[in-house]
Amino acid sequence: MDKTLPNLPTAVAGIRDGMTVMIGGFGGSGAPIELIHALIDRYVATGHPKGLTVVNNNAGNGHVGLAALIEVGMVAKLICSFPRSADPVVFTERYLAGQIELELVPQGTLAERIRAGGAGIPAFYTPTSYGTDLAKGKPVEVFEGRSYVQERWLKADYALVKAHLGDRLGNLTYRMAARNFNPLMCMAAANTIVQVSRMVAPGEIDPETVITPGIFVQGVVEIPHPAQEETLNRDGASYPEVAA
Amino acid sequence: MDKTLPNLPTAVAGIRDGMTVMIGGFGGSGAPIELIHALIDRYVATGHPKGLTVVNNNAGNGHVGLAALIEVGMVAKLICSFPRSADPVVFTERYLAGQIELELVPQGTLAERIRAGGAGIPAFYTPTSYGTDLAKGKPVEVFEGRSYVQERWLKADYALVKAHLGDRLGNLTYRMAARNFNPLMCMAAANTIVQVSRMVAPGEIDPETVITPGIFVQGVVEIPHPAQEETLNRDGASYPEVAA
Amino acid sequence: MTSRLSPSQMAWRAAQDIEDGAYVNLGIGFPEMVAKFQPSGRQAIFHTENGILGFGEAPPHGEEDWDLINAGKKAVTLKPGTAFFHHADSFAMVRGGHLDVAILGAYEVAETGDLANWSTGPKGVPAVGGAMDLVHGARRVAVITDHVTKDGKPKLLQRCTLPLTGVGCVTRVYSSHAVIDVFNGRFVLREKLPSFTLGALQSMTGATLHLDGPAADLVVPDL
Amino acid sequence: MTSRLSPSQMAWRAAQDIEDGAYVNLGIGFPEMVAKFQPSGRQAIFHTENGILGFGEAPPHGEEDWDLINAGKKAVTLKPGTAFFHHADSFAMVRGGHLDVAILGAYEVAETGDLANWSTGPKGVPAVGGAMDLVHGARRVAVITDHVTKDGKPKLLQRCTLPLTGVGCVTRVYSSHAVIDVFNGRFVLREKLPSFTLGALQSMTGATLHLDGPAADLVVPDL
Repeated sequence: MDKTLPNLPTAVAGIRDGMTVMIGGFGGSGAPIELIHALIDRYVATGHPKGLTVVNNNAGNGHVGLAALIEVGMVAKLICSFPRSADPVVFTERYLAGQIELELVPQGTLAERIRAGGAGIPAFYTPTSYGTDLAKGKPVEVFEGRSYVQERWLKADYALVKAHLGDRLGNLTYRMAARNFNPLMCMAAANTIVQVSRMVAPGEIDPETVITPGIFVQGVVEIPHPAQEETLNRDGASYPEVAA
Repeated sequence: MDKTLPNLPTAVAGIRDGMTVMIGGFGGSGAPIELIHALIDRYVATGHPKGLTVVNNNAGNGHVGLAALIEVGMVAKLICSFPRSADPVVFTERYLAGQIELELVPQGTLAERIRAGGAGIPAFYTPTSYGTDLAKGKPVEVFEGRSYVQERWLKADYALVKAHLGDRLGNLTYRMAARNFNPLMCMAAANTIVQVSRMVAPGEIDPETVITPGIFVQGVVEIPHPAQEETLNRDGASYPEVAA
Repeated sequence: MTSRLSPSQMAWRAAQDIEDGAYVNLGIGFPEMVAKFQPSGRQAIFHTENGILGFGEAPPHGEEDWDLINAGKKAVTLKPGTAFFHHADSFAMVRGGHLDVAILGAYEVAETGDLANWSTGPKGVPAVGGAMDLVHGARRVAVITDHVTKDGKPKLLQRCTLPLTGVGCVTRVYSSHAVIDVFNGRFVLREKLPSFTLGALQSMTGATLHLDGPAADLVVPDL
Repeated sequence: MTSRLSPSQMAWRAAQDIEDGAYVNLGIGFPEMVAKFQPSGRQAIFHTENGILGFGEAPPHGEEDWDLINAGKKAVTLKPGTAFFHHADSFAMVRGGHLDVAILGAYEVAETGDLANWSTGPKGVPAVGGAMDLVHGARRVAVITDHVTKDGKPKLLQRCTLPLTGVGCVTRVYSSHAVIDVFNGRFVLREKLPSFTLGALQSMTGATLHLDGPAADLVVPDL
């Protein structure tokens, strides 16, 4: 079995109009910039995919990565916890103009809904958001004298994930706090596509230190020296690059 | 901060009559034999603790570890998935004589209930056990056309856990399949007491490979070269040892 | 002329349906033998409930590491690419539908796909383990079973009489006499031992065997 | 004579209540400053929502690693004993009640313990982050806040007027003028700036300040 993908265009070729796509990362850490940009390349060349529902903690920063995906007009709906950043202009303008739908989810609930999607748990109860506007319309139940809100699983057609080491079986490790939502999204998507900084042979990752076992991964593409969103933004980058 | 405990008697000193105690392990792998035997020593010396509710995947094997805990009469109720083993005579006799209560839980539901206890999720839905005797009396709800059973969290007063490396902050690693329920039980108990094969200085465990972060641990005792239940049983051991 | 398949032969037949790269959980007992019969050129990845993916076969006697066991508490070995994880992640793989195939034993299977394999009734000590999770945990849930009980009574029935493990979960049965799919609440006969007529097989079966084209010959090697 | 505490001084005061070895989450903004003011001899362990326990202070400018950031997207550093984990495990720590202290900012706090700190109303882009989880995530949920708004209106109220972050969750308020506990649906004044009379403080507060013994002087160093 070999889940290695030869290049970025192949990696994102299966994503179709209207699909739900989870994108890993918390701010820029763990954001699969190269996969996102490959998806933008496809859209620029073909007009597809569009009308995507994207799941991410944030809503992009500056004009690269997720922000660029929104800016070119591929995203119909965003499910996130914190659509603010140092430079949130792209999402903000589209949201205020009614051009993009927002489902705001508390961060821990977002993480748990994604895990639930991967773990076959269709619903669970959490104290989070009880008594707030974000609980409106959701079932409430009392357990042991305390009120809890029922939340539902989140699944996706695709997950775009950034990892550190990977092998052809799909086993993954992450780098520091770039782990964040990535391992959860691997579990919750029908197709999980991962960019890794380095491909290694099976067995080179100590079985004790595998964070995402290969069963949750469908494709792996090696992207050495991946871009950091934070660095790109400090350099004033935008994507697609504007011809000078 | 130093969570190091000086010895086994200190480690188990806080467990009182009637408490719920989670005990890690799957069969013998990951079973904290020395902690269990220290608890038995206390009972033999003082008559306490007794009337315990024990959560474990199994019900003991032979006459050591969990089986010995049951055999000396400390366990009033067992919550487990599979009360059978190569030599299940201790539990079997007490169960058939009505001397011990059994709550049988499907294995994946048991794991998820323990995780839920640690994660502040009072209830969740699972397809497991729907339509079976083990779902009797539990709420059923339909999500997306399929029926699911509502299950509740499991928490404990104490967890007795076996890990491999530990540091004074409570960070832990495990050894191979001895991981099993141990990290979950660390999360779900008010007091998690861990025996580790080796204490190391903080920082010696790579932060990427910590399986249980110290926040889930209250005490750590070093037990080099811990006994394996399987090996003890092959040697015909029993605990407390019968004077020859 | 084969009059019934041995457990090894049933396991061999089940192994022929496992694709290269499939994620597979094999139940304790007979189903564990399936691993031995993978067709050459194919390599399945085996999952065990107690937190290992991609483990290898049993070690030589005396070289067991009792921290490296499968759900049947038997010693296994590492292979390149093995991963360890805790029990909640393990059953996330199961419950979340990430396995391709689960192969289990059975006391009874109903034409509805209901399975009974965990309890023979109120006597004795009940034990369920991971069976109730596994029946909801794979795209294909197959059963390996003798076609009839030791007393000669059918194990394939209209409705199960023993306590259920799961409702409508079984997709294929590898019996000692036939390969039978469960589809739309009916048993569909795919293969049968050539030495048995359809009528003879039907008389050993507690529910109607339907045909979807002629049943192929169930041919397995001597094992 | 101090007429109001600066954010640094409020953070300093909050830091005095954190025990050695406590697990602490500091909200984005002013609360982050609490880490700087740990009394000598005590060491709290800081948790950040994005999956780090036991991180250290900011690195020197130019030495940032953008994979090593806190929930405010600011670069942090490793310390011996740091651990990384994914977002679900991180919020298991929060929701599961494993934190000792969470310190958050506030728009409004009610005497019921209700907190409003995520939305100033329907205008603009709503954003919640981890605030709604954190208010249910710690044994002590404290707030650092100016006692009144920039317009001089009370932020401590009988009932919140802005959208709630959580119901009955705040246990202590460190304001620019006082330290106030929330207990049984009442504000209980523990400490106040010596330059303010109880009456003066009450006039700046939108709900009754109760006393449980005399209020101590709120004394903090120049910072």
